[in-house]
Amino acid sequence: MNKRVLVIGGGIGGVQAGLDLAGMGIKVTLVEEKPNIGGRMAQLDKTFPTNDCSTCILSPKLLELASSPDVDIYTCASVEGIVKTEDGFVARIKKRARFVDEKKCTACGLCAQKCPVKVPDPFNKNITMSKCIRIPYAQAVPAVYMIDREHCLRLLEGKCGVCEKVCPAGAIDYEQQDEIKELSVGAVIVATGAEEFTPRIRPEYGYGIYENVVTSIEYERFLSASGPTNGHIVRPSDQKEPKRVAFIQCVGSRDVASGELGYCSSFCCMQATKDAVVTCEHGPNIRSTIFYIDIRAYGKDFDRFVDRAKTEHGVEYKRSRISGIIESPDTKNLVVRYITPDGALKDEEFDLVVLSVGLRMPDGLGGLLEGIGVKLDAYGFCRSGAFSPGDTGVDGVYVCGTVTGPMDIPETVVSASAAASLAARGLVSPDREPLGKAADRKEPDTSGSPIAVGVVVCRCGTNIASVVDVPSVVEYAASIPNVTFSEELLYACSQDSIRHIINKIREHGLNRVVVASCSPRTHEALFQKGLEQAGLNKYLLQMTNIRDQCSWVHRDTPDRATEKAKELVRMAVGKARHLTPLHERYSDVKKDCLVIGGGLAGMMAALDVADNGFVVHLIEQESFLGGNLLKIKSLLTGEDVASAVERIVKRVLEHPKIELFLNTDIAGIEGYVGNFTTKLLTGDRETSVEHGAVIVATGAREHVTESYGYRTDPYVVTGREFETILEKKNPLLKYVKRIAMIQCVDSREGERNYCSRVCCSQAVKNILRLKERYPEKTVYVLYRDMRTYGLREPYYTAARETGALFLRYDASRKPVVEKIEQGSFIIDVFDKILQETVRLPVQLLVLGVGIDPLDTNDRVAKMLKVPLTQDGFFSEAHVKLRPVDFSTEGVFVCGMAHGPKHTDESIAQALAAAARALTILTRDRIRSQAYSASVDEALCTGCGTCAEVCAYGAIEIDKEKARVNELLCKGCGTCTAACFSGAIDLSGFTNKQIVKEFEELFI
Amino acid sequence: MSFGEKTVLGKDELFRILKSISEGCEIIGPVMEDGKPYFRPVEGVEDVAWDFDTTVNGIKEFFFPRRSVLYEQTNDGIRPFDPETDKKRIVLFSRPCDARALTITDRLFMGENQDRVYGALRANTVVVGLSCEKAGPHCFCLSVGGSPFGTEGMDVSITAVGDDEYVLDMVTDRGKAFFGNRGRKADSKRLQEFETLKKRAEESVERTMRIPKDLPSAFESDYWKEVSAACLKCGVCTYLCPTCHCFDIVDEGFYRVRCWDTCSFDTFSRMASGEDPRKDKYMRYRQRVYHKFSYYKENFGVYGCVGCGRCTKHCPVKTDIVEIVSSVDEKGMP
Amino acid sequence: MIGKIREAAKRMLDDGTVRLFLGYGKNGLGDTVPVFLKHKEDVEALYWDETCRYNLTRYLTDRDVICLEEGPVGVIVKGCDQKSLKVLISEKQVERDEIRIVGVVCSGMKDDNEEILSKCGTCDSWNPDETFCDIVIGQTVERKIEEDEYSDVEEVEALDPAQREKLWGKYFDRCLRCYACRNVCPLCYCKECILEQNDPEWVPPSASKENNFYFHIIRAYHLTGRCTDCGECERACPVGIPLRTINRKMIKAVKDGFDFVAGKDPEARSPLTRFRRDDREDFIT
Amino acid sequence: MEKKLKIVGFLCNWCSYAGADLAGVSRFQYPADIRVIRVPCSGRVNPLFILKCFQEGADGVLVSGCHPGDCHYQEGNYYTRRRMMMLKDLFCFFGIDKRRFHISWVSASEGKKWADVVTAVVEDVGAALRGSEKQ
Repeated sequence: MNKRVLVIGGGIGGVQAGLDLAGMGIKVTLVEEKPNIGGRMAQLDKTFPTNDCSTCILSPKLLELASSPDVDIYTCASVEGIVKTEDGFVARIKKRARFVDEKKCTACGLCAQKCPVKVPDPFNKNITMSKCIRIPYAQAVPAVYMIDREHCLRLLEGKCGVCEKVCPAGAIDYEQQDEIKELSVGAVIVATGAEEFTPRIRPEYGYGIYENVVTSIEYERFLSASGPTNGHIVRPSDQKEPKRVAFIQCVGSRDVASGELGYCSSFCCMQATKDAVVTCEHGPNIRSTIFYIDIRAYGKDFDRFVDRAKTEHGVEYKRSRISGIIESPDTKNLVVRYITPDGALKDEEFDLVVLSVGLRMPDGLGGLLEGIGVKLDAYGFCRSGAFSPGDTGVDGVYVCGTVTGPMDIPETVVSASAAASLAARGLVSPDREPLGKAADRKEPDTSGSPIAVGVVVCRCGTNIASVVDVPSVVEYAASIPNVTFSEELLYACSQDSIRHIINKIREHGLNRVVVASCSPRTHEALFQKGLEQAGLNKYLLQMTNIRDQCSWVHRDTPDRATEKAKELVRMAVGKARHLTPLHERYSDVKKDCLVIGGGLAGMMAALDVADNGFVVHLIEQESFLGGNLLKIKSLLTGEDVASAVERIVKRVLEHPKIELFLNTDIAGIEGYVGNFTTKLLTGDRETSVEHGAVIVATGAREHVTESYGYRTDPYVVTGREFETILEKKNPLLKYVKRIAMIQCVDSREGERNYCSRVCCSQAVKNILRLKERYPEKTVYVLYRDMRTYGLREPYYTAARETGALFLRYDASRKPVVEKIEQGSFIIDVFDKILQETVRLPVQLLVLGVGIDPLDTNDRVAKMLKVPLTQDGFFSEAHVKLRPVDFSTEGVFVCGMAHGPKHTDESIAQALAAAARALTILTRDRIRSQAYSASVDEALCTGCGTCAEVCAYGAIEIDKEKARVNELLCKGCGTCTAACFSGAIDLSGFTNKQIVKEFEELFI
Repeated sequence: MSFGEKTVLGKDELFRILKSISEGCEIIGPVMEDGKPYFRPVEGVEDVAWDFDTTVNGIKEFFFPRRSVLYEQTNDGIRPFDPETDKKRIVLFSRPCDARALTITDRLFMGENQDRVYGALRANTVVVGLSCEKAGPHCFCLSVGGSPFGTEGMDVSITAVGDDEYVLDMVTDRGKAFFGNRGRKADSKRLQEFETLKKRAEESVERTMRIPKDLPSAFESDYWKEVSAACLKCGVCTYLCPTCHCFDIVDEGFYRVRCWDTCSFDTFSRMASGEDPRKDKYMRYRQRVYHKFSYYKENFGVYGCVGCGRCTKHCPVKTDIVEIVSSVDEKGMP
Repeated sequence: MIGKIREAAKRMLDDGTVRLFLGYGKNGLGDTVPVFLKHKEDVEALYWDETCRYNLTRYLTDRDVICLEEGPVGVIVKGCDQKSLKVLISEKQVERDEIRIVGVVCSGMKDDNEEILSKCGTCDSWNPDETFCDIVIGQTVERKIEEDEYSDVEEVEALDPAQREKLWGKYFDRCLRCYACRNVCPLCYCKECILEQNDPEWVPPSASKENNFYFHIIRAYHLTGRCTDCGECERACPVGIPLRTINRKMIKAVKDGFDFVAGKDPEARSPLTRFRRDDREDFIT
Repeated sequence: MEKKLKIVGFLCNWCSYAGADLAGVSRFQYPADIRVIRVPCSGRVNPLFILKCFQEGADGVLVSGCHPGDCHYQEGNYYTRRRMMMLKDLFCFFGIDKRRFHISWVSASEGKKWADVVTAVVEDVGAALRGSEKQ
């Protein structure tokens, strides 16, 4: 079997899939059309609902992928065709010429400075101009320039050639040709994403006609601190800050009229909320208004985010469909015409209008996929069955991200991890080359020898040398105590320079190296490798940044830049003197996995881990498997649940690698990533299992309500009970003529201020099933927002078409139910359109009650040292990019333990959690960070302050002393600054090293 | 004991004289700060208090400063750092115990090896003493060889004799040179009055310390553990003590600095290896007592104590050295 | 009252509930001193009056005197001392079951001039917490608690920066670095104070005004969110530095910033080991 | 010409240091008075570092980390925020000019903001020192 996986698409989905596969020891080739990876997320300013900086959280992942030895990244490349072979596939990959040598380019940017051709900048949505040779954005990975072949004078007309002349690295290559490569792979993951809807085909919104109508992605660029306006919001017509900004939702989505786009794009409500909040944060005088149909804040903590937008930031939400936008020609302001809830037509003026554009599938992907037998749906999405997310129907080809339907970032990340676990099957090898061979290599012991610091000052072509007087810095460096060697290099990072440095280390017996050049963030690993090759511990390197943070930013004061460079070198030497060799720690991995919970998510996660060849201990409190799913008959999309559950349970029971513990409780969990011991209690019998990872799939339960007379009247039922009534053709149905479904019972307010995500779809499903059989029955749906997001929207449309009546109510004016007698109720509900209370006589009340977290979560959370949300669900490590990880390493979450979700979402999460667990289980040993906290026991008072502030549970107080688990420590150092006694320190950034670094400044 | 003849003058005249002789000098004298008396450098004689209880600090810190720079690292190498010795200083109204303390620390700092800084400061400073009319509640100077009317360590002694008159006693040549011949010769009535006041002052010393004859025998006694239990190991007693003189030498940037240190502190006797021969609290407290009442006497012939009582008065937990030393014979012998 | 205290101490020492009892006694000069009793016969040495100002909880972490592991220790606490004890428990320096707490009702301590201490006027805990102490001795005192206005702190805050620097400069010039303030503090229990470490050295040991400035900042910072205003440091200071004003500045800052008061709850940790996502941001550049 | 200042900047690796790099890549110019110390997280910044900088003669100190919520280590900067809030308060109380000590949040995408922050900090520190010289 070919052990390489091809990942098509370098957005966050492809990147995550690549990282997970590489983490399992599988080779990956990632193909991206654009010159850089990162996709649309790189264009975003912030991410909801936490307003995290998008670049900040994305960049580390991109760098991690790019630096993985198991991953080849082809940018400017596309997959032209895929052919199925006996043991996999052969892909034809076209690599388009960049005309810049990736190996030589140092991203110094001189070429772009001098390039005379200005072209609109596609990364900034053509808002600003860029050069014909460019890098999409500053943190782009790979950091390599590219010539725009459509505009380059040299390529088109043979003129110019300026970039070649100025490039100090000789990286420009006008002769570079497009290449076709054939690649054999074992599996393919399609993560090509979707594209934004172009609002030009909705002329009534004036996009492309009126200057001050922009799309949401364009607006993201305005908001971005690194965008065209450096984060200042200005409107295009006059570059002035707008005072009134309107966001118009569902542009290109939920657009039944145009037929094609009858689905909801899922993320736009929250994106608009986030952008509106960020807009309001720009100044007290900016007002944001969102025009919407339903606010679909169905995700974790989304409702709270919307509430904060309203109450803390004053964002206005207006429920209305926009009939048109007209520009006032003199002011270029925009008049938005809309229908108010009471049916009146209203005009309101805005300075800027943002169109929340949805997603659509690009044309052309179909060819590639259909070529290998993958079928697409009517919208062009590659949809999988509810019980097989990520599946394409073709073995070895998997999909993730928005190719499968609209979704937000965490769902994309989940689906990517899920696809990785599917693609990994059969490729994971148990006898994987152990990590850390390098660490076994003998390093000479330099501890006794006198400190000999070598200082290398990089000219970076002219990047540093044109501002900083490099020779004088070198001379100065030579005068610093302990510096026994110093010199300048044209490009310290070039291959021959590294070889040169290695020679000098040996020749001069250097035992510390200071490189004064660019940013350690991008180049430290490179120089560290050089030290290793020279036989030195790589942590004896100290870099100082005299380019990005000196020559480039003090261009006008070269003398002061030179002086600063000297001081920076001196400071670096000051720290370097006190550097000590560091070593990563290793710990053996126990190969088994513990899965807590035998519901759908737990079973799927267990199966996936077991299918990959690892033993799973599956723990279930009850005497049976299946959890909540046993109470559901069918899915909205039509799948028969009972048979699916039966199939899954059978597979679990028969799986040779799954050890099942029914009627079993967890008495205690000890240990850390790779090395857990769990005590199980089955009745009175105590057993203990050892395992390397934990997956929490404990699920959730239906909320038990006391509202609307539930439990006191058999004619008041929950949505799920109604489903059973329908399924069993309960005689009650004969009697009942008029049914009211009340949504959001006890939800989205007070202490349960969250959306249970599934109840709207459940109502729609029930309506469709009911009306199928009893079209004559009257159904009222009393709702607050219908949240049939994504591809569930067409079912909502269908439900409306059955004649069911949808009446919206406000949380402040809830429906009032008057019980006449058993099976006869009058509901008073305030109708916003009629502006009056209507009275609905009904015979059956169906309550959408939502989902509650388990009371036992708290206990499990404490045992695993993982946090819960304020609602009581498990809290993942990062809502966007680590959706199934906990901050405690080696522990993962999936299914409704994480929050309410649909069947397909639970399964996707289960597969994702399995993939994440496999990144640990596939290793023989796991490696700690070299930078780790350590405790001086003579000073430690055991007060526990360090443990209190550790986000990773890496510190325990044992016998009145703090003890650091180096495998869990991430090296942030927060504990060291909390300790009063100076008893805990961080290797690589010790108190002494840092003090000695800045002290040099004052000598 | 006294050197020349005693003279008498009125307060106004004395004030004028002090003012004129201190012209151009740095003046150190007792002043009230936040209700408590301290010795401080002052602008002029008019700032000095004439009637004050035992000051919080003694005059030790003007000869053995809390921080003195010994050397400076310069571009041209290491340079000894000397106090400004060309400037004359005058200490006004040192109490007899504090002045006497100088004679005790002189034995260490100006013995075989003269200390550069201490020596210079001693050399350029005239000490004008003021006798105590009445002892304070913590005083026990008589027990250790001092007296409220003592003149040891002074260059000139001044004693108030009532009716705003003062008796001047030129204790040293330097004092005489500094003061010149001032006042009228004290007549026998005055001298008798002086002796009466002296007797009265000595009688006002209420406390007596009985110093054991054989302190070394009590060394291993558990007594020290008991009496030091409440000790906080702070530096109040030693830093306020006019005779305690321990120091540390540290580098501060370009300067090599001598600063006070004390046997009470945890780090005082700790070796580079981490070993500490006096690791327990009682050992440190015992060290303090033994240094004063055994070792110093052995080495320099005097007790390292002048009986000022500051250590007891200011101790945050009222550890009473008088009671502790006096009870050794009774409770402390093994 | 003293009878009951002696009785309680005697009982505890007699039946072995405690192996050591910390209380107040008198020295030969009649000054109040801390006493450490091992035998029931010694309890006559115990005294109780308005000069029992010491916070005896300081000794619970004094390893030269007490090894809590060796057996339970009895200690007399006033309401104010009890706050320090709660912090010590929360910071794992003392385990509740290692000690027997004899709470004594206090109606205000007096200074050497027979004036009631300023900290006692605004004290909200003249009556020790009965749920926390093993026994409480004395009649519950009913009194109106004066609202603490932090006027001492506000007086300083009303000065401009240069005046403040001058004010503190005056005090810190006096500071001898005798560390009485630190050593008397029940919460300064570090095995080796950061000020004594010299690799790196944080503040030079010499007592110059500048060095003392940083010493006092460190002292105040390390007590931030922990100090219960027992006032021992100010009492111990031989040169009259108004240390309580500094501590109280931080008590006020912690109260205003984090709505936290130290010493209320033996489970509560310093607010510097906690955070709120919406903590104040007005000081951010 | 303005007096040259010595301002120490403690920057977290993941956001502020990256933001400062971005300022360079974008060529945003700012005064050369700052010397940056890279630390993994603003939570690593021991308040004693700041004291020590001032004590040794720094004219100003800047601590910069990820925006709240963005911390690479999840919550380090929240602790930083509390610590620095208290420390700054204490400095002010002791009469150290608050313009000499700054805390900022600069993300990896805020190159411009980094340049603006440094410019503002240099101005502030300069103004504080001029003020104290006058006195």
